[in-house]
Amino acid sequence: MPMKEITYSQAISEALQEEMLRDKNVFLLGEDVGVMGNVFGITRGFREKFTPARVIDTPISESGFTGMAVGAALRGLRPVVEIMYIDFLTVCMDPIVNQAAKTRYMSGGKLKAPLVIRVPGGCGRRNAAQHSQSLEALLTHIPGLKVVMPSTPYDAKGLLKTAIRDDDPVAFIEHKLLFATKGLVPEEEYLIPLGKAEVKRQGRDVTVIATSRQVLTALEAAKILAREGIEAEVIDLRSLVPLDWDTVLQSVIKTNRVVIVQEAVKRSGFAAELSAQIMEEAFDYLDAPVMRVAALNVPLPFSPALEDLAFPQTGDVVAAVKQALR
Amino acid sequence: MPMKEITYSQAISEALQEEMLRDKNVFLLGEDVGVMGNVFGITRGFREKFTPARVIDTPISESGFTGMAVGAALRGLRPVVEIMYIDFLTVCMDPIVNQAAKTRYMSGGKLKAPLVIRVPGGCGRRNAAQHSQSLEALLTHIPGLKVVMPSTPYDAKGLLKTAIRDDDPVAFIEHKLLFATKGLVPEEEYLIPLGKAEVKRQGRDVTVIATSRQVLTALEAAKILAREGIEAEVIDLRSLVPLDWDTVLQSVIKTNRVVIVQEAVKRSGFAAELSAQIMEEAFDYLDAPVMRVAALNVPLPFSPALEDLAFPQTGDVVAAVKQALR
Amino acid sequence: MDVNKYNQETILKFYKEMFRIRTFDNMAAKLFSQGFLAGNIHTCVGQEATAVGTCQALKPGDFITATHRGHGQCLAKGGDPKLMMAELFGKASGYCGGKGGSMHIADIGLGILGANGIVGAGIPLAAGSALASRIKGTDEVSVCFFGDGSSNQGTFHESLNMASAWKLPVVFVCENNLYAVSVSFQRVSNVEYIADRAVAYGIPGAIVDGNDVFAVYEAVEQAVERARAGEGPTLIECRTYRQRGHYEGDPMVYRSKEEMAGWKMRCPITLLRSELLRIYPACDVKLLHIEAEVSKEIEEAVDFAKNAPYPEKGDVLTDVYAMDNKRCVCR
Amino acid sequence: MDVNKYNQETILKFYKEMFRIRTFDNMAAKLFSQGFLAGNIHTCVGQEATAVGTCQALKPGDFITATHRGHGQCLAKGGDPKLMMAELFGKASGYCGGKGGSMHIADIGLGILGANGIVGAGIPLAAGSALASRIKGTDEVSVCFFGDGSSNQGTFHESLNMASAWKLPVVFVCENNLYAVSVSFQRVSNVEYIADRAVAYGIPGAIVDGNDVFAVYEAVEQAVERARAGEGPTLIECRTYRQRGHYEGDPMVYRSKEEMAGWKMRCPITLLRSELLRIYPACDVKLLHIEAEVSKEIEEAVDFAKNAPYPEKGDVLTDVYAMDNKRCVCR
Ligand SMILES: Cc1ncc(C[n+]2csc(CCOP(=O)(O)OP(=O)(O)O)c2C)c(N)n1
Ligand SMILES: Cc1ncc(C[n+]2csc(CCOP(=O)(O)OP(=O)(O)O)c2C)c(N)n1
Ligand SMILES: [Mg+2]
Ligand SMILES: [Mg+2]
Repeated sequence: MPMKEITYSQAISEALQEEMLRDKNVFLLGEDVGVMGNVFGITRGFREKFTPARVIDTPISESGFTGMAVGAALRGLRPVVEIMYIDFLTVCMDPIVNQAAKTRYMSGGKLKAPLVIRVPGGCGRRNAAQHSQSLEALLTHIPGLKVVMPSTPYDAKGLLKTAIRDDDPVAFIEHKLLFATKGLVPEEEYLIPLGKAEVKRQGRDVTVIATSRQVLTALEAAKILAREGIEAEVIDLRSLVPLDWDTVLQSVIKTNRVVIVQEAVKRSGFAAELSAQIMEEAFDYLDAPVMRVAALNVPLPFSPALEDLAFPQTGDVVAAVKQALR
Repeated sequence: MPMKEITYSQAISEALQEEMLRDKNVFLLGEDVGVMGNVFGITRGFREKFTPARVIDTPISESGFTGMAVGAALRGLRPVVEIMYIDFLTVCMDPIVNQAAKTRYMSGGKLKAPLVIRVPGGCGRRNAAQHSQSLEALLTHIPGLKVVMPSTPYDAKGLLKTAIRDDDPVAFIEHKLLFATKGLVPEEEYLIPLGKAEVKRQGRDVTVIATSRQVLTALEAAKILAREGIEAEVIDLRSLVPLDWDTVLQSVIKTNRVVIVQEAVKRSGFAAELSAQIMEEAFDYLDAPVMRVAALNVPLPFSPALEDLAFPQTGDVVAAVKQALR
Repeated sequence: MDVNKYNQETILKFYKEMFRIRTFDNMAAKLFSQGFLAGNIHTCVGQEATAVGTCQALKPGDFITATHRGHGQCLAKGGDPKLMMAELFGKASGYCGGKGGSMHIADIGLGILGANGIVGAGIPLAAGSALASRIKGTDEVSVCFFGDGSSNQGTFHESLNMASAWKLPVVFVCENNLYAVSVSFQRVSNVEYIADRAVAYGIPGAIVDGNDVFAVYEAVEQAVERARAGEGPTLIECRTYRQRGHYEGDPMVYRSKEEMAGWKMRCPITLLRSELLRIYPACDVKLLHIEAEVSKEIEEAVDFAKNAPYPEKGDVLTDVYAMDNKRCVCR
Repeated sequence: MDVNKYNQETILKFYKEMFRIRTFDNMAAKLFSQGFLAGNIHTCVGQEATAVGTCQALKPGDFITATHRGHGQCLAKGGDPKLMMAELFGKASGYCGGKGGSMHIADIGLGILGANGIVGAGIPLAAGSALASRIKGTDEVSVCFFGDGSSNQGTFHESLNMASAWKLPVVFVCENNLYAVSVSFQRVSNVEYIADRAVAYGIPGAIVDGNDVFAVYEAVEQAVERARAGEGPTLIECRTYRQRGHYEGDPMVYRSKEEMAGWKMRCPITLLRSELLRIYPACDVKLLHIEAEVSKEIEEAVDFAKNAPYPEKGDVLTDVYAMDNKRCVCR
C-alpha cells in the first residue's frame, strides 16, 4: 500500500475534506473554522473549497451552536462541530449530555443525532488551568455518547472518517501537542472501526494501556524498560466508548500485570473505570494490582517549573511498571 | 442528648436557617426558593424570615446565577445556590468547574470561593432521562470541588452546616426520594465534619459501600443477607471528596470482600474510582474482586415498567454480595 | 377577537384543534390525579390558542420543537392522541416506546423534533433545524416554542443572535404565560415585553394576544412567510396564561385568585366559542358534535393507552446507540 | 477628542497610565518572541484608553473582573507590573505564585477579582460582586470588562438581565475591538452596536470612542454614579482596535492592511500625546520624563521577574483547597 507522511493535523484535515466531498450532508461549524481555517490551521482553505455555507464561522456561543448542530443532525445532516478547547465543554454540556446523547433513547429509537464534536484536549503547553484539561471522563459517563481519542495521524484520519459516518454522537478528542507530530498514512482511502484497540507494541511482562498523547509516553517508557529487559505491551485504546475489551483481556491474560496511563486528573478518570473492569473480570489473572499513572488531582498549573510535575511523564510510567512487577 | 424526629427536607431547612441566623454572609439564590419556598418546600417562609435580599428568586439562568454566586463568594459572602435538579448542571458547569473550583489554585491561594451548591439528584420518580441522573462523578473529577451526599436527616443537617462554613466550593447532593424520609436529629446544634464516613451497620463478611439513597438499599440488602447468615458491613461514605479512606481500608482489611453501590450509571462512576483505589492499596487483602452495583449504561427510561430495571435494587445488591462471597 | 374574516369551516377547524388539546390535557390531569400516570404532567390548559394558531400557519413539512409543556404543541402539529396517551402511560405503543414520557414526545415524520425537559434547550435545536433547511436548500420553516422563563436562558440569546445573523428560516414563538413555575417574568427582568428583545438581534418582534387564536395565526403566518422568503427569524410573544398549576399538584401560592379568575374569563376556548356562536348562531349543533367527537377520540386514546402493553424488560437496554448498541451499553 | 476641560496634571496622569500599559504589553510581546514567556500572550496594544478611562472613574475600593486580554485592565486598576511580569514568567513571586499565568491575574486587595480564560465567564462574576455589595450594604461598584465576542455568550444575556432586574451596582464595559480572534462581530450578528442590546434589559446603553480615554472616562463616570446611586447597571460599548494579533504569533489573515493602518492612525496613545502637546506645548519635557520613568519601571519589572525564583516542586500540590487540602488532593 503506498503511504505518505503527514502530520496529525493534516490527517484530520484530510479526513474532513474527504468526508465533505463524499457526503454533502457533512458540514463544519465552530469558532474560527472559516476565514482563519481553525486556530491550528486544520480547515485552512475549506471555506473556499466547500463554500461558507458548509464551513461556518460561529460567534462565541458554544451552547447555542452545539445545540444547533444537534438540531441539524436530527434533520439528517452530519455536523462536525468544533469546540476550540475541551475546557470549554463546560459551557456547552447540555446539548451534548442531555440532548445529543439522550435523544435516541428518549424517543424510543425514533430520532438520531449523528454529529461529531471535534475538540482538542490535553496539557503541556503552559496554558494553565482553564486551557489544559483532559475531560473525556465527563463524556464516557454519559450513555449515548461515543468517545474517540486518536494518538497518531493514521488513527486520527481513519477514526474521524468513521466517526463522521457513525449514526451516534461522537466526541472526537484531539491533542494539542499531537497536531505537529508526523506519521505514515495510506495514499488510498481507509477507515478504522470505532472500538478497535491497537497493540502498538508487543510485550510479555506487563500491559500498559493508554490513549492519545500518553500512548507516546507509554511507548517511550517501554523503550527504556526494554533496555532493562522488561517487555511492556502497549495498548492504545483509540476509543473509550466503544471499548475493545477483548484486546485488553487477552493482554492481561498474557502479562498478568497492568499499568493504565491517562493524562487526565486521577480521581474519577477513565483509568479508574478500566481498572475496575479488569478487577471485576480478570481478577484471577492479576499478579499485582492494576496501577494508574495519571495527572495529580490539581488544576493544571501555568508555571513551566510546575506543569510537568502535574501530569504523567515517561519516568512515572517506568516507575509504575516496576512497581507492578515487584 | 434530646432528639427529635424530622424529615430529610426539614433537616436541610433547619441547617439553612441556623446558618443564616448565625452568619449574615450566608444567603440563598435559585429558582423558586423565594415566594414558593422551593419546589420541595425546603425554604418555605424563608423570604419573610430573612428578607427577599437573602432569599433570591432567580430567573432560569443557571449559568448566570451560579456565576454570580461565585462572584459573591470571592467577595466574602457565603452563597448557597440551588440548582433544581442535578441534570441541569449541564447548563452551568463552567462557573462550577472552571471558576469556583479553580480560582483558588489559579490565584496561588489569593482567592477563595466558599459557596455551596445544593442540588437534588437521583432517580426512581419516573422523571425520565433529563430529570433522573446522578452526576456526582462529573464533579469528583474536578480538583477544587468537594462533594457531599448525605443519606439521612441527621447527616444532611450536620453536613450542610459544615459545608456552608467550609471555605471551598461544596456540591451538596440531595436525593429527591429522600426528602420525605424521617430520622432522629439532636435538638441541639451539631456539625458533622466532611470526609468522615459512617459505618451504618457492622459486619464481618463483606463490606458494602454506598452513598445517598443507595445506603438504604444497602441496609435493606444487609438485612436480607443477615437472614442467611451473611453479615454485611455497610459504609456510608457521606462525602466523596474528601474521602474517608481509613474507614474504607479498615473494613476491607476486616472483610476482604467489597461491593460498591451507586445509583449513577456504571461507566466512569465514582464506584470505579473507589474500586481502583482499593485495588491499588488493598489488593493483598482482597479475597474476591471488588464488585460494583450501579445503574445500567443507559439514559433513565420513563416507563414504570422499565425504570426500576435500570438502577440498583435491593436484590441486585444481595446478588452482588453473594457473588463476592463465592 | 375579530374572526369575521374567517369562514365557519376554518373557525370550526381551529376550535376543534383547541378543544382536542383542552380535552387531552384535562384528561391527563385527571388520570394523573387518579394515579394512572407517573412522573410529572405539565398541562397547557389555557394556552391552546398559541399552539393551534402557530401550527395552523405551518405546512405539514415544517418543523417544531416543543417544550416541557408540550402536549398542545404536539397535538397541534398533528400528533396522534393515542400514541401520546400511550406514551404518558409508559406503554410500548407510545410515541417513544414508553421510554420518554410526557416531556419527550417526538415524531420526525410530523415535523415534531421533540419536546424537552431542559428549559431553553429547544431553542438552538430549532435554529439548527432551520440551518439544516438552509444547507439542504429546502424551504421548510422551523418553529421554536418556548416560555417566558426560557427567554432568560443563555441559549435564547445565542440562538436568536445566530439565527438573525444568518437569516435562518425560524420563528421564535414565546408562550408568555407570565410565570416560570412560581416566578413571574416581571420580578426577574426589567422589561415588560419579551418581544422587545428582538431589537438586540435586529429582527422583528411582535406582541400578540396569545388567547386569540387568529391573532396568533396571523402573526405566525407573516413570520413564516418572512422566514420562507429568506428574510430571517421573527420573535413573537404570545401573552397567555396557564389555568392550572405549573405541574399537577402545584399549590399555586404565587398567584392571586383574582388574577386566575380574570384570565379564566379570557379563556381562549370560551372566547372563540362565543364569537363563533355570535356570528354563526346556527352552529351550535355542529359545535356539540365536534365536542362529542373529540371527547370520544380522547377516550379512545385512553382506552388504547390503558390496554397497550408495557415495554419488554429487554427494551431498557435498546436504543441507546444507533450503531454497536450492545457493546457500547455493556461496558 | 476634546481634552480642554482637563488640566495638564490630569492628562499627564491618564497618559502615564496608558503608556505604562503599552510599554508593559510591548515588552511582554517581545519577551514572548524571545522565548522567555511560555503559554499564550494576548496583548491589548491599541486598547489602553478603555482600560484607563474606565479605571480612572473608579475608587480604589471598587472592583473589576478582567479578561484574557487583561494586562491593561489590571495595570489600570493598580496592578503591580513587577508582580504581573513575574507571573508571566511563572515565578513564585508572581501574583499567583506562578500558578495562574497571564490569564489569571488577581489581586483582591486592589479590587481585581481575576482575569479569565473562559470568554464570557467574568460577566456573572462581576454581577455577583455587585450583588455582594448590595447584600453587604456597601457602596462599591463592580466593573465588568468583556469583549465584543463575549457579548454573544449566554452569560452576557443572563447577567445583564439579572443585574438590571435587581438594579445591581455594576457597569458593563465592552471592549469592542471588532473581532473575536478572526471573526468580526459584524459577520456573526445582525446589529451594528452592542450597546443597542441594552434595550433588551431596560438599561442605558452608550457607545463611545474607545480610543478616546476621556470619552471612556466620562461615560464610565456617569455609569458609576448611576450604579452607586442604586439605579442599576449600564452597558458601555467602547469601540477600539487591537493593533497586534489576537495572540502573539497570530498571522492576522482576517484583517486588511488598510484597516490596520487606519486604526493605527487613531492610536489612543498617539492621539492623546498630540492633543496634549497641542494644548500644552511646553509639556514635551515632562512627557519624555514620564516615558523614561515608565520604561524604567517596566524594565525593572522584567529584571525582577527574571531574577525571581520559580515555585518549589511541592507547590504543585498546594492551594487546591482552602481546608483539608492534603487529603482532598491525595485521593
Ligand atoms: C435548565 C432548566 N432549569 C430549570 C428547569 C425546571 N423547570 C421546568 S419548567 C420551568 C419553568 C419554565 O418556565 P417557562 O419557560 O415560562 O415555561 P412554562 O412552564 O411557564 O410553560 C422550570 C424552572 C428545567 N427543566 N431546566
Ligand atoms: C468559552 C470560550 N470559548 C472560546 C474561547 C477561545 N477564545 C479566547 S479569546 C477569544 C476571542 C474573544 O473575543 P472578544 O470577546 O471579542 O475579546 P478580544 O479577544 O477581542 O479581546 C476566543 C474565541 C474561550 N477562551 N472561551
Ligand atoms: Mg411561563
Ligand atoms: Mg474582540
